[in-house]
Amino acid sequence: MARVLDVRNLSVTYKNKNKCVYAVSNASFSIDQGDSMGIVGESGSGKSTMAMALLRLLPRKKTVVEGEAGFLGQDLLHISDEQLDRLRWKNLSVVFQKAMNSFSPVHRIGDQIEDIYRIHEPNATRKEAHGQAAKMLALVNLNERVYKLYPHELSGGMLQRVMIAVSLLHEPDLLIMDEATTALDVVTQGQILGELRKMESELKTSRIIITHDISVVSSSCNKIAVMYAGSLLESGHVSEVLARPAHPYTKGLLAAFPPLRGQRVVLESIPGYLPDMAARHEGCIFAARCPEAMEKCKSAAPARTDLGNDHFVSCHLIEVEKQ
Amino acid sequence: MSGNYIEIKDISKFYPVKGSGTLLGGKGSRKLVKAVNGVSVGMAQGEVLGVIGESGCGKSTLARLLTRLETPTAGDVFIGGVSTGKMLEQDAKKFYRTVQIVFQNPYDAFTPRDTIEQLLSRPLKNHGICPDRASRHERCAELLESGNLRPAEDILKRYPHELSGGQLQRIAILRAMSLDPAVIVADEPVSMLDVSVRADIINMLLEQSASKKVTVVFISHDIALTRHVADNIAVMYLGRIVEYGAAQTIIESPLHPYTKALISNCASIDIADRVEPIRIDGEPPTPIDPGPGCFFADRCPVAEEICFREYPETAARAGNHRVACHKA
Amino acid sequence: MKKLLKILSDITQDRQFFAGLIGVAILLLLVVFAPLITKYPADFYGPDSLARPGSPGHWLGTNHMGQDIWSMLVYGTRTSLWVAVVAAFISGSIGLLVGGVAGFFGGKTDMVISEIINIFMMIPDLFLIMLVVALFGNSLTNVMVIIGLTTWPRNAKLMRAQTLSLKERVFVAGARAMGENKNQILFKYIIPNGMYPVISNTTMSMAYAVLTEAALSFMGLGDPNVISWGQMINDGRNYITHAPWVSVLAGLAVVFTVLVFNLLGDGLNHILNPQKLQRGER
Amino acid sequence: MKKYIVKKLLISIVTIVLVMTLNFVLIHIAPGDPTTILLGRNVANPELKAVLAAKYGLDKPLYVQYFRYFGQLLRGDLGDSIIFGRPVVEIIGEKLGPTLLLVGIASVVGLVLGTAAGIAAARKEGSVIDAVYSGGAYFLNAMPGFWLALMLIIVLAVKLGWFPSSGMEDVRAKYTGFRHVLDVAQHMFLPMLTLVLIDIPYYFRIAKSSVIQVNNEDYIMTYRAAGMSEKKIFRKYVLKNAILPVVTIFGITLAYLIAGVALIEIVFAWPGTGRVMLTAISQRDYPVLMGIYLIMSITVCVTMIIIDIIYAVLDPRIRY
Repeated sequence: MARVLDVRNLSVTYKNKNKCVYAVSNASFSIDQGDSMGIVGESGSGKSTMAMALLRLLPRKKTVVEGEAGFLGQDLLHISDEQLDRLRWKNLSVVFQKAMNSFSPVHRIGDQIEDIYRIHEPNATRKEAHGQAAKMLALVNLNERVYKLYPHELSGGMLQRVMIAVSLLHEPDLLIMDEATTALDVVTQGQILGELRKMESELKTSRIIITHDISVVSSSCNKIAVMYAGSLLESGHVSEVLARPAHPYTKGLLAAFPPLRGQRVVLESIPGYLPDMAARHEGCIFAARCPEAMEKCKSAAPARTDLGNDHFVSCHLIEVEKQ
Repeated sequence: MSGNYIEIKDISKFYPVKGSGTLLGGKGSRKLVKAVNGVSVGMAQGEVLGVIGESGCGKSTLARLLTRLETPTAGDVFIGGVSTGKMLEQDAKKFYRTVQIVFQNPYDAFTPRDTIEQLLSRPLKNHGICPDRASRHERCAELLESGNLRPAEDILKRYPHELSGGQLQRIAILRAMSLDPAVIVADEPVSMLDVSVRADIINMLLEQSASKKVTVVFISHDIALTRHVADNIAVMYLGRIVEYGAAQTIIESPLHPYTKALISNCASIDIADRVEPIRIDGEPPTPIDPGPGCFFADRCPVAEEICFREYPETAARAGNHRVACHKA
Repeated sequence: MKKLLKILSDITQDRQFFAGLIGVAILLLLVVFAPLITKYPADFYGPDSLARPGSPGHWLGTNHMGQDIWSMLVYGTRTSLWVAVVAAFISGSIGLLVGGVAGFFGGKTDMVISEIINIFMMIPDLFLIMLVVALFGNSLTNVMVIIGLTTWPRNAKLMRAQTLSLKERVFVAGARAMGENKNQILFKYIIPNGMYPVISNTTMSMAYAVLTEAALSFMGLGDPNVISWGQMINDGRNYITHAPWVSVLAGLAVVFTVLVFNLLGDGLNHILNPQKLQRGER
Repeated sequence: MKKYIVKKLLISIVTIVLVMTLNFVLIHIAPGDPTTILLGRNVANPELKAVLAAKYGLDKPLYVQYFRYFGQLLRGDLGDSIIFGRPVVEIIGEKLGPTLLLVGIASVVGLVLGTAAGIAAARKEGSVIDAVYSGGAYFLNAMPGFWLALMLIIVLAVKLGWFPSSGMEDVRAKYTGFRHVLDVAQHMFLPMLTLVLIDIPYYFRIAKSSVIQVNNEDYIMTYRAAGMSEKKIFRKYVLKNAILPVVTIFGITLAYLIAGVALIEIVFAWPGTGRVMLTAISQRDYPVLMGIYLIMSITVCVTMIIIDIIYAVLDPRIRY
């Protein structure tokens, strides 16, 4: 399978007059064609910042982005703006959380879709744009009647569907969804995730879903990456990571999540608080809250260890085990 | 069902639709939003009742009705056989001591100008629970200790913005508990908090209510979590309870087509547990003058002619399971 | 003590507020020490008329009646500040009350009151002020009261918005569920959390009052018994070609005072911004 | 849409009724009896008094007087001027033209310049341009219009002699045709400049903040992520969304400008309602003052309705 995205040592730092906030440090992961990866993390984990950095949508004056992000043979983080603009939406598109604000309120939806379509097809006729849009709207189970409407005439769920249809206009290689279904109701979310899975088999699109909800990942992705306080702690196939979590944080997260069926279990919280992101941390970022922390965890950062079958984890416990 | 400690009887809340009628109060044709539309359900003392449903189903209005933040258009709630409507007229403070609420957003639950001690003491003082300052201080410290908020003396001096969401929500629960209520309504109490701290809040709520035999109405859109905490679950759709029963039964063998769709669409973290979601078409309509048939009829995959004609009676099934559907 | 330090650091952090504060201090010093820092009483008609600034004894010159400009400016400060404070107090109080009632009771009361507020905002109030002052006589009291009575809508609008949003805040619902009554909620939660933006807006009303008073005096509707900057500008108009300093200096005094109040208002707005207190961000 | 406009019309009518009522109330609560107010202090002609009493029904109960007064206003009878002895409507009618000419042009120019400056400052937020524009707007906002007018006269008319300092035309020259238009334009420049300058800060402030706000909206982020050029994003999406709040304040700003124009007309001896007003004030000619107040309020109301309709066309969210 062809590799679509290969992120190496990505770091993002927010800078202002008084301090630096290390929002993402040294994150590495990769996505193959047809993969769907869920990046999970709690607030402050840096998951959205990472996505925005890959899309180069962070304010340039206030952020420093380091590392590499190989995408179809180019480095997303280092190509020129013009080169990047050629990739945007054609090969790489994004859906944000707030469906209600994803469209300009004073322009018709169809007008906005056409504008976005024409970015890469400047000579397209109105009919062509409309045709492609109708095709994508059908894919997300929407009547093409929405084409003539204004955003306020649609519900949040419908708008989010339109947004997904728009993101697929050029059948991109990679789609990033940043909490795109979080604000929706259970039924609407379930249906959109179902439609996405169906569609991916038709369009050969790879997908990254960024969410705080592991159940969204488990039901719609084949890979998962777990982030905590700016660090990517564990990644791998959903079936493997959720069944045999290697990192204590992943284990903790899973223990805090109630299962839908079967035996009721006792839920457990992870004690402690997020570390200060404005400080550099010598050891493992999770050490202060880790129930299995050792002396070493406080002084040295763990390396990314390959457990085979694309399962990676950054934890001293694993390193010890392997030796 | 008359053996229930708490009995919600046929409670309703209708609002006039904005912009219908005229400024001068036009006659007749005012449309009504029937946010809660004849809800009846009972709870035993110490029971946890889960209420689930999508946004707009009326579950939050129900919470506000139970705590009398809204006045019901019709119906009443009885606690230990006493009408809360009457209780409010006779001794309003007693009512507020009896029924307490925990809100969704802990960051906004306290006025930003007071310290935690001031915030916790105020209800103790208003309700005459601790008459003098020293006893209130002691009680506040005890409360924090009982909720694992340590060091209590230090936290008492803090302002709300200096604490984390999880700490604030625990304080909100403790404040509600400090009045010794019979019922606590928890309206999405953890949905704004991170997963890793949710468990503590839930466990604390359950422990505190169990030790004092407090009945809990747990309102949530998170179905897995509701199953985890609730003894019984009521499923709401457009202002009505469409299905009610033991938590396990509702999740594992639902009868109403809406409940079935809802649960099949609910993602699980267990990958072995992938269920094909049941499609229901359309968006949930608004509860403006619904009926006369079953409110779910136009989205229902199994609806028949009768479903559009009359609203189904609520029928009893095995155990305490009840469902309002012509086809179930 | 720690709190005090925090407040002090907040004040010096916001440059606009700090500048405004220094400006107000200067104005107040002028008002209090007026007799000490001027050589002549304001109503002293000296022998030198239209003396240039820098003339001996009159460092800012004199007007056509031989009055010392510096003395007039200093005593004019008294008039302006007095008008500003009283008018803004009236306008702020009415605004607080009307807006508070509209927001707190909501429903039809709110609908009617907010339409009334909108209507009053639409009417050109300067005409009404002039009409009333002309009818009722141009004493300083009338001027202050009528400015206060006509400029409340802006404050009312703000207070209404504040109350409406505060009413929806969780801690207000919580207080109700804790059994607190309407009065307790109004005085413990709504007013303390809602009044700061109104205070900062009232500071801006002071600027507006200064401008309006100047305009009235300019039109000959000021109180003839007090020194007013607007009156000075009007007097100077006739000598604008060869003695422009009379109008220029009086106008600069107006600009300075208005700027000071605007800076103070904007600064207060930053410092007391309720958003800062909302979610724990500092 | 229809409902929206009907509502706005109703509110305008209520506004005008309110202004009329205020006038009526003032006549009756002011010191002195109503005839004196309507006749002027110095005239004590019993015949005239009787005529007035009959006209306004001053011997009848108050509510009858109110409705009579109302009826007269509706018929366009604003009473007679005390000093000129002519109907107020006539006097104001003659002078309204120059005033509206001045206000009309100035408010549009102010809108365009203020908004343009606001947008420019917002697009370069934090730059030198932003600082200069914002600081300038802040100072202009603190200046009394009539004083600013005097300062412009001192510099541009007296010192530099570029423009005439007063009047609307060169009376001696008696120009006709295009030369006349040019002459009026030259006379109009300074008063207009003053009005534009005091108008600018309002539009500047709101335009700047709304552009900054729209720039941070999610949909703008979407277009950036889609690779749309900044030029296109700005021209098509930012501009239309950011202009809406500017349109809404046009009415209120106009009310402010109409109040301010009287003083500026006085400074420049512009033959508009301002000078009538000054005379009316000094002679206590109340019918004229009330007439000006009423007519200016009506002017603002009519403009507001036009603005509301324009707004409804621009913003699809209004069309229910």
